[in-house]
Amino acid sequence: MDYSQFLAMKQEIGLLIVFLLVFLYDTFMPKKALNATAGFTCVVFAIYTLVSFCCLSACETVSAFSGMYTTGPVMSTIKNILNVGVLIVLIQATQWANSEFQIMRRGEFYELLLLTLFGMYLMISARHFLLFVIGLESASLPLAAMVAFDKQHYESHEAAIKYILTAVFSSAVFMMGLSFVYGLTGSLYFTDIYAGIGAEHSVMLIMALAFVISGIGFKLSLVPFHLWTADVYQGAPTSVTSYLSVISKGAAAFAFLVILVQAFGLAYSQVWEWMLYALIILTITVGNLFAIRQRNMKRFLAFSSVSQAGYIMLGVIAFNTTGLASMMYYILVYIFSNLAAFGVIGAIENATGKVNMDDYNGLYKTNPKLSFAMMLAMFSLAGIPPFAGFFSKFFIFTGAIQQGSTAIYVLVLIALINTIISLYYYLLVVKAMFINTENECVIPTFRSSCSERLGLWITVAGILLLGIVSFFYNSILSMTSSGGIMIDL
Amino acid sequence: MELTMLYYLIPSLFMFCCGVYGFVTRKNMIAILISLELMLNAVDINFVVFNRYLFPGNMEGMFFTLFAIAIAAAETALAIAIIINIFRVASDIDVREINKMKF
Amino acid sequence: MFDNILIYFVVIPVLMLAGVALCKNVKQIRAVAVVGSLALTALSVYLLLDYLHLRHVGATAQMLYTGSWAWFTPLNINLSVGVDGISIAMILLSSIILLTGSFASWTIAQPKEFFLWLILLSTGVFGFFISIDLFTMFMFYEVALIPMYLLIGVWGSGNKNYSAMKLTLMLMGGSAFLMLGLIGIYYHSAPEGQPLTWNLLEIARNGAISENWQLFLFPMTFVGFGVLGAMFPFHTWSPDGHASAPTAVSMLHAGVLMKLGGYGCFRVAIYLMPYAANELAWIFLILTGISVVYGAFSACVQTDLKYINAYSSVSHCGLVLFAILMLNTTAMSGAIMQMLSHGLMTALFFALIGMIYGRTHTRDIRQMGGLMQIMPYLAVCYVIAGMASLGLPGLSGFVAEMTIFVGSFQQGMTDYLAGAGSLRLVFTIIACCSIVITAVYILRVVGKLLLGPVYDDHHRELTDATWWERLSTATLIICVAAIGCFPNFFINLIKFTFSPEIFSVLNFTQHSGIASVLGMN
Amino acid sequence: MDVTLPIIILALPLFMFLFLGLLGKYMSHRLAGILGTAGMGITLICAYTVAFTYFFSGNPDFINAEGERLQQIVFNVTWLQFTPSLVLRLGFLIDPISSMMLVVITTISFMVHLYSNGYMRDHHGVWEKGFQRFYAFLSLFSFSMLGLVVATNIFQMYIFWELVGASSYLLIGFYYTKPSAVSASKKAFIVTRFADLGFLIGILILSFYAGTFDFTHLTSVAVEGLNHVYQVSEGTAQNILSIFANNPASTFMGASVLTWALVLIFMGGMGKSAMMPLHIWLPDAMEGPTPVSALIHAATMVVAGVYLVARLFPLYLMETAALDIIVVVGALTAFYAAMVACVQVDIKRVLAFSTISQIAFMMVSLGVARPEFHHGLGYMASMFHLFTHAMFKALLFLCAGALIHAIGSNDYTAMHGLRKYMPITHVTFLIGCLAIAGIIPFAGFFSKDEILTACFGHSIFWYIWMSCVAGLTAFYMFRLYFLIFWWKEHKVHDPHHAPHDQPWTMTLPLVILAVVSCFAGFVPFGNLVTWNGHPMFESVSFLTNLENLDWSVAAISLTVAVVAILIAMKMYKTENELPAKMRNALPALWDWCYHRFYWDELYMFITHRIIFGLVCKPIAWFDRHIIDGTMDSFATLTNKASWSIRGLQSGNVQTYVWIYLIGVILLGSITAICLI
Repeated sequence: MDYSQFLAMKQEIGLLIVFLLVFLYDTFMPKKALNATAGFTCVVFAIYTLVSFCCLSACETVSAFSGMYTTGPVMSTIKNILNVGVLIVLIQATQWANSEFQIMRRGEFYELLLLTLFGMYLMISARHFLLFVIGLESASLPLAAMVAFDKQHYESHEAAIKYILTAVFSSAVFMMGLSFVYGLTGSLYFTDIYAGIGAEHSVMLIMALAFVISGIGFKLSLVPFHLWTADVYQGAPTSVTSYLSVISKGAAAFAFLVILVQAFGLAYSQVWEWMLYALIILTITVGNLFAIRQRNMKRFLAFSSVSQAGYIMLGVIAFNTTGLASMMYYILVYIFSNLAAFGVIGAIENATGKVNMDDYNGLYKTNPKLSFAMMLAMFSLAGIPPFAGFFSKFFIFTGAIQQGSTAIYVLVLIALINTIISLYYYLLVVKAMFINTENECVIPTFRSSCSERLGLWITVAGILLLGIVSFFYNSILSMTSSGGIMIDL
Repeated sequence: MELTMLYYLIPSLFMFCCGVYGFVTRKNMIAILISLELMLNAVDINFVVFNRYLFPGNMEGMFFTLFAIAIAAAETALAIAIIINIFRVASDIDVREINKMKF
Repeated sequence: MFDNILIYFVVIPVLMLAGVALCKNVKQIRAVAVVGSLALTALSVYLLLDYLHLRHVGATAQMLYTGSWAWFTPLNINLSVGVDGISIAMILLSSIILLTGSFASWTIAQPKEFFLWLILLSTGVFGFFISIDLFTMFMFYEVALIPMYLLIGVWGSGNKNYSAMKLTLMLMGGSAFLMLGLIGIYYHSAPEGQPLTWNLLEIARNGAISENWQLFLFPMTFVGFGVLGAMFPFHTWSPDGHASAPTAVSMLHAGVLMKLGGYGCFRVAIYLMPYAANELAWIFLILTGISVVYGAFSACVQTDLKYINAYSSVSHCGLVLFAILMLNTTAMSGAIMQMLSHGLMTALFFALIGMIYGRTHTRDIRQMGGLMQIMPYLAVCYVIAGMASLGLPGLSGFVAEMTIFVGSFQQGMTDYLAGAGSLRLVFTIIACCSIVITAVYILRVVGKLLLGPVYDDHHRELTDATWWERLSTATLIICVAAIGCFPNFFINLIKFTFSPEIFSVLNFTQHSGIASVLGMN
Repeated sequence: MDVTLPIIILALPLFMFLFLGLLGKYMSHRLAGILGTAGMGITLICAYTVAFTYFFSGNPDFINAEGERLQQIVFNVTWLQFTPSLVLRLGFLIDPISSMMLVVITTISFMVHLYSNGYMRDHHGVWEKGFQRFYAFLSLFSFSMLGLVVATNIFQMYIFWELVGASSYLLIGFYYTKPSAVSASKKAFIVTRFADLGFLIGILILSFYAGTFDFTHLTSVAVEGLNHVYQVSEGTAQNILSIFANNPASTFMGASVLTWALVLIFMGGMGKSAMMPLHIWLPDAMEGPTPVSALIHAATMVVAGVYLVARLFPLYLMETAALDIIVVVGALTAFYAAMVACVQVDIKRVLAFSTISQIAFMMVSLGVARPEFHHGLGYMASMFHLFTHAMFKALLFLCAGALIHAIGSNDYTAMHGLRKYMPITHVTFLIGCLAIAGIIPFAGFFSKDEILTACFGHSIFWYIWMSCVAGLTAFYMFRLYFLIFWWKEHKVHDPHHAPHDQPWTMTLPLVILAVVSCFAGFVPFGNLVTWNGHPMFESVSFLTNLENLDWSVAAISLTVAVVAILIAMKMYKTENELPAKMRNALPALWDWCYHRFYWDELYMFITHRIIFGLVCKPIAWFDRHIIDGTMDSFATLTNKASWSIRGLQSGNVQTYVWIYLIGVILLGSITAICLI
């Protein structure tokens, strides 16, 4: 066997190095140096992100291990996008990780986080279901541990157990589906499956496909596989929640697209389009309907992220390069918007321990900057120009409609009408902060830690610039349309 | 008499269904974990059987099974750990009591 | 890029935003707002004169000052700008109302945030009027919509939360349809094989939207813009919204923002989809025709000053869309005149109402009376505004309405004689009736509010207008009178666009749509 | 003709309006009054010059070789271009009637300006509040009215038509603190607005078919066509009428389009000239200051309707159906108004109803005018009566103003026997009464006599009808006269404040107008104003009108008038029981007349009960509850849905898994079913 093939996995290796550095630092450094773990991780990871970003231009499509693993411009781009997100999460988590409860375990937090990221890399690059499953599991199991991180909070444990049980269940269902796919096609290579499944629709294969989709839909928290989301988001530590809500979603969405395109490509496109129509409509609508009532900010954002996942799936169903690019762009923008929101929530939670929307009443009077950042995040999530969210939404709709069928027009119309509902509940937050004043215990004016402020500044800058500055979208789109995974469309 | 694939698939499917049934009916979380194990093992059987009967040429199914077993073990370990935590906090492992966060 | 004058209509507001953000005290904020809006006004006046000069020396392009800068190249999205007489008229209107609006909100609470949002809103408005690229148009359109929520929610009065949310959601609902329509247009903007485009002019030149697609996309866009144009039955945001909004916001919203609706219907829906416009005109004719009289009748029994004006806006803006749907040069230019006239007039109304409310702290006409003796200046201005609104010659309302009626009647008779049904004729006459109803509710208000004995003796101590209030109202009155006295100037300004080769919908002589559907022969 | 004078005529009043309106409150009352009067005086001089040049200069622009008077457009600027053909111009047209109107308007307006200097201040010389505003409005009205009469096209006329409506609104509501004045002004504006709606639609129809607004075009086509019709042959009429005839829609609901257009336009005239049933605003309009009543609601604005019909007279001749309608409306109104005038107590109301009745006379006489009878005598008579009536009715109103100013009340019951105290007013008022009663040689006699002659020539029935009305006129005017100046001695509480004649500013106009009323009848109108410009008489002398009288008609009308006056004298000269007796004899009739046949109550019912109660309120309710309710219901439904599905998120892992499983199976199976 040719070990040089490992060299193809540049980013994975880079990530492993970061992981090892953090691990060694955490293990062998003297006690007092441990206070710097968080900073150390951030710095190292920032360096890694920068490097991998610079390598992006030099990156060309290579596949290793007889095609089990493939990386290319598009894959490295999405990985870089995830890196940026993770970096922001790390920065925002610093304050929380340094709080006295976590002081002993913060090293583990970073190590687990990096491991899950590694798993997501594998999910993205996998072209063989074995590798994919490994990636999937190593992306989800450590998360359970991270969700359970707040030992002193009961909610944390409840969230963890709900997460692990449903996760294992869904992976069982997923692998069941896989076993049938294997039985029908005789291979676990995407390309072989693509070749193996005939044009005719067999019930068994359709069921198998449904099982597989459910497995990934679970990670994307598509309705009806989303039920864990709200509880887990609410129970988990805010940093973990933000990580869950953006990074794993992004990775899963991309992997989903890869599987659908490469394994169940054209021959079965009709089948999974049917399923996706149903799933998307359900996801957007139910997510919105649940979000309307929520008072707990984290739970609220959980449901909003459910409906956002629906919008992300529009990029998948578009089934073309514009759709792919729009999806990646959407993920990027979504990372920034959502992390801005979670950054504010985390800052307030760390300072005052309040997470309810009613506690935010009159926030603008006391903490104008924070509420301003929160408002930008909300507007961006709601898709209000000139913030990035507007562009991502517009482009993902454009990409979807490019597919051109009448059904897609109906779908997009439903999605658009749902944006009104979503606008409603995003405005509720703005209303609480800017308009509502009746609040006996207003959140006092406080100065959030510099790490939190740094994170917020980054995200706000992203929200303001990602849309107006057309460079990001243009480069993504040019990259996707010039090769990448869509070649065989 | 000669054993066809069906003789293995039907039990594995049965196991899977038992697992699902156990998951949704048992109160005790340990029991639920066992049901999950049943489901995963059903998957393993499927892979092995398909590999053995349909595609004896390569070993993909077998390898997948090996990895799946490992993953299952990891999951169980993690789940047990969390359950113990819960037991510490709530001194109870009835899954139906674990519903403080809802709606 | 910055050699194009139009860009500065977006640049100046952005600079104003930065300026206000940096301001320390209210004086500086006022200064920034006034200086900025003065600059915008001056710029638009210069634009107007220069445009007329260019036309005079023989510029024949449909849009002048066109410029296009690549933005999202892979999707053919450019930042394309360009104006014709109509856009210039609208820009002029917007700048004047922004100026007077900033005077009208001289003593607003939390001035910094207020002006930030107000200027953001006007940025959207100006951007919308200068852009000829559907994407940027839509973007600026939504930029203009959303600050409304906070402006009403924070600075509003009465049932403000409900109104603000309702207004925002209804308008966003409209823009949801609009977005679908625009994307649909984009994908049919060019014949097979040629690159797609968002550019209005190119789309119109290609004329590649098939008839069936037009029939699907026209309602989307027309309703989308029509919601903002307060088209029946999507007008209900307007009464509540205007009633709760602070003065300057009502001014800008009724004065300018509602014009975005009419302008969009005219510039996008009708201009790009002539076939569908011709086929489906009858549906929207009925709706808008209804809203003309409906709004007027509803206004007759309201007791809240702002509700009265909101409903009269429904009636007048309904007339705008109504005239646009006549698909005939005269009526369409009348519609543009009506937009201008209504913009200034209703801004004046809301300014005055705000000033009166600021003194009496009630808007219920049953709680007031004889204000003419107490605050003569405001009262006289109110009478003038009322006269403009009921179409007194010499003020703007008259010319606009008369142009519309003459044009509509011509079109109606042409249809009728061509055997294309009498729908247009009937609804023209119905619309004419609105001038009587308007007189009724205007005089009712004037009589109850300004004339007669003083109702509440506490009002006797109230003061008349301050200098900034006088400035803002006087400016508006002068503009109203200017339009009313020299209408032909404005008609000449806008008439260039209405040539059949530019506006292909004018080529349709047989309005078969109505006949075939209603069978009125 | 050079444009300076016409421009001054229009511009000066407008300037005075702006000047006094904007700067009025910074100047003293007296100065404002003087300025306003002076401005009007200059306008008067200009107008006279223009009129006299037109009539008597013999300039070939104005009168051609065979003595036919021509229309001339002094200037005509494009104001608003609707379509290439339909252009709205503002211009200055002089022809017989417009010149005549210039004279009338400026004369009366000047008199009123002068008069108001005295009237608008109380006995102690304290000026009315808003005196400057009053003069500003007067100037505005004069401007609008002048613009109306010199209009070169029907749309210009409509513009100034609206403007006079507005200025009349402002002037009626001059005492804006009086609720009655406010509601009166509102009523006047809305009623006339409603009439103008008809006018507007009429204009639209006319302009659509004729392709122009211009009077010169419209009428000249018609005039020459009619000359053909009535003198040459029937055949050529067709091609003239054909502009209205050559299309499928030329008839609509049985009447020709032209009829519709003309009747609708006449509706506008009905509104302004207070023809039944649109007359209800005029009596209430007396809430305004008396000089305003004299200027607007007696002499000038209310005859705008007559002027409009006269202006379009050739077109009306093409559709005599419209003319017949005018006759009926006019005759009914005349009789109705005369009846009502007989029992009113408020002297201004009596005069108002007599105005309605007299305008109806003019309308009738226009309606009965036909070229084949005395070259359209009726047209000339109507214009003649317009002229004379303006003079003596203004006189009467100004007298009434003097009386009211002296007594401080509108009721004759507060007056009685004032002849000794106010001799000048007494004499002038008497002259006015004689004039309107049609006693030779006062102005009214000639004009009314021409009208009756015209009626006689048209149909005997209308002749008798109108003669009765003339008798009634004489009766109620002298009833008023006797009740004010005789009946019984005036009770004076203290001799220091005995009623007396008013200052010269008020008496001078009375005297002037009285003199005019005495001699206006001798103006040879037949040579100045005819429907097609052809003079009626060859030779003109001071006695032309006397020579050309139709003595049979004149004798009858004179006797009728005299008899009526005698009856009035019998009844009202000295205090007696006769009026009370008669009133008790016919109580129902008296009630109906006194309550003006309950027209106002009817209108109140229609507007308040029907329009407000059954249209506006339901619509407003519908909007709030149905339309808005639907919009809100979307929101509430969404909310309900959100609450109803909350159970899905039960918090129990096992249900989560159930839903998951069901989801997967449904997803797969439904897809499978759909696709296979």
